[in-house]
Amino acid sequence: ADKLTLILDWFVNPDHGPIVIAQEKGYFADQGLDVEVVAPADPADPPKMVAAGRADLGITYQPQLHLQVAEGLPLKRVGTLVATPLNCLLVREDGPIRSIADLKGKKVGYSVAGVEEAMIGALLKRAGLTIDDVEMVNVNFSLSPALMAGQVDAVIGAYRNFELNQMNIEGVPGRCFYVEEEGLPTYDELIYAANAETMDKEKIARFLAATEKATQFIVNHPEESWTIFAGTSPELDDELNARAWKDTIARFAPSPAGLDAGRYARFEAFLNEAGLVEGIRPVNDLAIDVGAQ
Amino acid sequence: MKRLLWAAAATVLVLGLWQALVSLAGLPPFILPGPGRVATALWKNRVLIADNAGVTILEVLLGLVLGTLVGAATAIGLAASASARALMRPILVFSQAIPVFALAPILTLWLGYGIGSKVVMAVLIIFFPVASSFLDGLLTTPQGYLDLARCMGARPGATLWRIRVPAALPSLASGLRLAAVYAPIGAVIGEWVGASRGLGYLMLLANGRAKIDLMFASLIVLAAFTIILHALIDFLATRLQSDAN
Amino acid sequence: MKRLLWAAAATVLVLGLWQALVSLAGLPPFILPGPGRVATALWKNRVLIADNAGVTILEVLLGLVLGTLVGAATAIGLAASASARALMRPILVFSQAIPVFALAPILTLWLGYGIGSKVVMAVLIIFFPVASSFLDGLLTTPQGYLDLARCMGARPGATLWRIRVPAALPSLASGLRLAAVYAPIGAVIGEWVGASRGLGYLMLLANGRAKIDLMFASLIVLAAFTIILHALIDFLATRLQSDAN
Amino acid sequence: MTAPAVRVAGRGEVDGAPLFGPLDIVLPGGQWTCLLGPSGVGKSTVLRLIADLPTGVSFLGTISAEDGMPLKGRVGYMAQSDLLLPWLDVTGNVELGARLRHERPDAARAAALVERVGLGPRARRRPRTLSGGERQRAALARTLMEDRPIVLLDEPFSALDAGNRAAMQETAAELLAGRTVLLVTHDPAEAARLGHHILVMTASGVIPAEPPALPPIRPFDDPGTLACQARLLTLLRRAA
Amino acid sequence: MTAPAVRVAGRGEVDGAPLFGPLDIVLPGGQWTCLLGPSGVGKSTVLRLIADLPTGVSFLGTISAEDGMPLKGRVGYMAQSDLLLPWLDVTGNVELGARLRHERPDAARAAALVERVGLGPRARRRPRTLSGGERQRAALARTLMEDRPIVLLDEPFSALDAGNRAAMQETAAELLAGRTVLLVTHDPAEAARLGHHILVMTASGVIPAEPPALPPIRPFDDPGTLACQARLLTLLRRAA
Ligand SMILES: Nc1ncnc2c1ncn2[C@@H]1O[C@H](COP(=O)(O)OP(=O)(O)OP(=O)(O)O)[C@@H](O)[C@H]1O
Ligand SMILES: Nc1ncnc2c1ncn2[C@@H]1O[C@H](COP(=O)(O)OP(=O)(O)OP(=O)(O)O)[C@@H](O)[C@H]1O
Ligand SMILES: [Mg+2]
Ligand SMILES: [Mg+2]
Repeated sequence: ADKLTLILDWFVNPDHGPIVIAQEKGYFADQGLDVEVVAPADPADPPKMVAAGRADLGITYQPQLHLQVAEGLPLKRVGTLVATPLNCLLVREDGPIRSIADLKGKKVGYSVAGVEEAMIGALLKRAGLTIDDVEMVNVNFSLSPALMAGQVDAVIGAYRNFELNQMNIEGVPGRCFYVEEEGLPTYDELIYAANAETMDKEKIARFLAATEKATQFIVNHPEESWTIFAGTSPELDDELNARAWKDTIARFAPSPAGLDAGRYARFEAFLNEAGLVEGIRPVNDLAIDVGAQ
Repeated sequence: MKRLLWAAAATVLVLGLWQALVSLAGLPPFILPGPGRVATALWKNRVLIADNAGVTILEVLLGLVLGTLVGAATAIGLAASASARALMRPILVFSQAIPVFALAPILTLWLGYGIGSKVVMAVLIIFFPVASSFLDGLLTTPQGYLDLARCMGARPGATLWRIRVPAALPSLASGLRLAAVYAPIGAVIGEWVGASRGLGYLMLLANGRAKIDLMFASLIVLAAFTIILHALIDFLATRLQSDAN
Repeated sequence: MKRLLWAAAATVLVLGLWQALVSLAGLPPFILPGPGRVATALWKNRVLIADNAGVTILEVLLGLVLGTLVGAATAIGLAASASARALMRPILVFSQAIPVFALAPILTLWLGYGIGSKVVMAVLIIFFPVASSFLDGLLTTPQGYLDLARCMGARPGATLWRIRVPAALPSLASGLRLAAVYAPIGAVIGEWVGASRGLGYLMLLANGRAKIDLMFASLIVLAAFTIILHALIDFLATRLQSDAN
Repeated sequence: MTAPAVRVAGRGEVDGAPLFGPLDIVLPGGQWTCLLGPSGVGKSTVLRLIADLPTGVSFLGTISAEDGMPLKGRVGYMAQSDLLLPWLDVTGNVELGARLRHERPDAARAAALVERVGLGPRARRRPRTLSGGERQRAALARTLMEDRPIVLLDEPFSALDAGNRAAMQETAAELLAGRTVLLVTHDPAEAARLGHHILVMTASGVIPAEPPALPPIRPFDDPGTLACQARLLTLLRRAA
Repeated sequence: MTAPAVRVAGRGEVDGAPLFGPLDIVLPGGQWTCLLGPSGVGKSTVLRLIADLPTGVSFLGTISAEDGMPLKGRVGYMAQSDLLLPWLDVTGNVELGARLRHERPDAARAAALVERVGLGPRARRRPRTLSGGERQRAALARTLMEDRPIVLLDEPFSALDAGNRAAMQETAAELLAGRTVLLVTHDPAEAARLGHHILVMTASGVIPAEPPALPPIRPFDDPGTLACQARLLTLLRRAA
């Protein structure tokens, strides 16, 4: 079998469902692949390792991909794992924030990833505010604790399938403002990136085919797939993950290899306007469909 | 003068090694940019870096002063009582064994995301070397001095303040030398845990934006500051030591 | 025996303070769970924690051995040459001033995500206290011993190995005491930077999964290990010191 | 100030094993008693017991002033190492006792004593800038400043060179005249020169030795002093 | 082994200021020369210059053996502090020189010398478990093991009590007989007892003093020795 190394964006969690299921159900083996899955602690690492040739594939985020390519990392998106944003602006259900406009003069927590100021700026703009109307606070490790403890009034960068459930379980229910509904161009939350110069398209195509099959299995058999996922490791089997699993199923890209070029063009333009990337790169430099000739 | 020359030589050596590492190991710039790139980033972002460095420097200096005060006070308290010592020694070691990041949410809950939590983080990190070196010094007062004080009918407080403390200043000085190296690390960890300004924050941001050259530029500024701080403290510590000898 | 009693008293005190903090300050469990909750989490996850603790302990012990060897070797190298010293001292301080997280991508690039990069991280952290204390010791060999060696027509290497090194062992011991406290932190930071096993990994994972009680359970295990390690090294270091006196 | 006689009677044990005694020593009031003996026999221990300083030895017996008053607060102490605090100047060291007792030091008396031991021009110097003889003179001034009727000297001159030692012996004899002094020394010549009474301490007990006929302080080339010195050396060689 | 005479001629400066000399000292071959003088006058410096050890003093002049051969490798050295390595036992310390030269130590000779200084039963003990006199005897055995024709002694007995000191003087005199020995000391009695030649060093120069009539080692109660001691003390008081 051909060896393929994949670096996740973070620790294994329900977002990685198709990969875990493909591994467990033997779909990778069916494609003649021996996939090694590595979990890093810093989400900024996987693209660097892929760009440096240390891994065949890395999971990253579409917004970050634009920044990385603009900074000269030899990377291209070759597949999609989660095809909608997961990011949301999270507030307390019982809090005073009923609409984005209520954020005026409030504290917004975030975990540094590079693009949150641009995102919050876009959301505020539609509500008639600017970034200067809120106080941005980096809370790094503790998005939901900071919100639950009342240190901040809202957090950006929380995941709708994860932090929302977590707050419910802790008894401090939250509410999500979905970023794509509030003025942000929609994007792929989790994507597979490969080295632009050295990638083996044929091998990657086989990998994506296996995850596509796994995605279909998950959609068709939500309960059974959860049992398989939870069985891989005891620390995965808890209530939070069970809820997150349910909420994530609809968001897995049903066609991981498929590329929506417009999405990438629009987001590139958005970032350029926000001043985060200089110039505009053609979609072809950012993302490809490995099946296309 | 001579020290400056050697320091310059050391700088050149480090830069040379760095360039060699980049060129020979073929490290790509997004893993480790060469000195040239970093210098360019440093110059281009000088205002941004200076702003953030100012914040960090303030945190470090406050942390150093407070940490020294708290550490010295603890040492003096422990020197006064053998039972307190027996009880607190394991707790001191324990306090070092807890990675500060675990305490960060608690600290930020109480102190907020301002300068307070970073200063406390720096204090937590330097407290241990200062307290334990100073305590070592306080516990090894030459017996002759203590005999003398006893014959003279000294009050206990007077023996502590006029004899044991001054005699332990050289030990305090060696604790301070360590503290000078660790205090900036404490402040930067504090910034990683939650801050919107400072060199540590700037590093995180640059890393998130894939601007590795800016990250290393901030890093170099932090390292330079640490070295200067160490040299200053070393100078003070040496005076403290020669004063008590 | 008495030390054990005091340590037990210290443990009770820490647990009491902890519970008081939780109850009186009204800290919610997702910020700081009480000792009871943590004990439950510890028991429920005992297999998981033991597995991961094993990995971390291995990293720490390897790091400690290698860091001591590298640190001691550096100190001996620097002791042999005054120019090397003048050149390397600022570089040593510099090496401490660089937050290890910046080096993490380079280390993982070279060493991968296995145990190697964590051991190197622990080595990087304990290298400095070991090297600098040992060097201090090597540079303060009593002049009389050196006079003696010179009169006896000693080869330079023999003076170093048979006189300066043994005379500096007590200083090495005090460096080791510090290293024992910092080595576990080094390994944990190494794990934060990229690992799939170990207590540091488990803490991050637990934190990310909002299992704060599991995080604190891992933390307690790490702290307990650090304290035991410190006690062991202290025992060895005391023997080293009494041997050279 | 009347200087009382001091009596030490009893025995010393280290970890249950006998170290010295039983012995019964009297230091006659207002006079110098010199105590000689092999190293480790317990001379410093006896001296520290009188001064109520910690020793590793358990003493079974009594230590008392013959006037029936407690010894506490009436004993001065001076050791081989000068024990000057390096961070204080000469005057600061001389005034140390008062400061340690939270009293206001008598600056005029301190200045006079510093002058008296010949350190007037050095009053503001730190100990490390003084010679060994000067340091020991500063320590003597500090001891005099305390003005105690009983003064215990533990080899105070042994770190000095022969010339300085002879000079210091004379200064000390003069300034401490009329006090009850116990001088522990290794130097038979010193004992022969300074002692109204001379005691040789051995593992089996304390033997009084005949002092020279002249009263102290005796010239070092006096034949009686030299003869006494030779006698003491013979005693000591036998004890070693 | 023939022990050559050694000559030191020149002057010493510290930071450009004269410290001693010009002086011209000859240590006659195969005999003991004792050097006395006030503290800080430069006695140890002269001794260290002969041994080619670092000093803070710049010496302008010549130091040579009268047989015209280089001094290097022919000089042994023993100091006030015994300089025994605490991590080696007595035998280890005695064999240290050979090991430092990467030679195989002559174990039989070492054992014989340890026996000779009376430490046979203590051969395997660490220095910290020995008394001061025993430690100094171990240091003497180590010096003898080196077997150098010229031996420099810097106050080797000054830390010992009077009884032990007298005993060590005799042991050393006996074992070092026939070598060229320079003994720096503060004790006029020691110089009067041991020196074939006695020199008093002062800031203005080196004055030879008349040794007693008897050959060394002299009894300490010999009137000639005692008279010489008193003479030396007078000289020293004048120099101090
Ligand atoms: N803290 C202690 N623990 C055990 N033994 C002790 C302690 N202090 C002193 N001793 C022992 O008591 C004995 C007497 O010691 P002391 O200092 O009185 O002797 P000394 O006659 O003054 O000797 P020296 O002339 O060398 O000063 C020594 O054998 C010493 O080892
Ligand atoms: N490294 C140095 N730098 C400057 N001055 C020095 C140095 N070493 C020695 N001296 C000075 O040289 C002088 C002679 O010192 P030396 O040790 O030879 O005296 P000494 O006669 O042996 O005295 P003692 O009897 O106290 O041993 C002293 O005044 C001392 O201060
Ligand atoms: Mg004594
Ligand atoms: Mg000398």
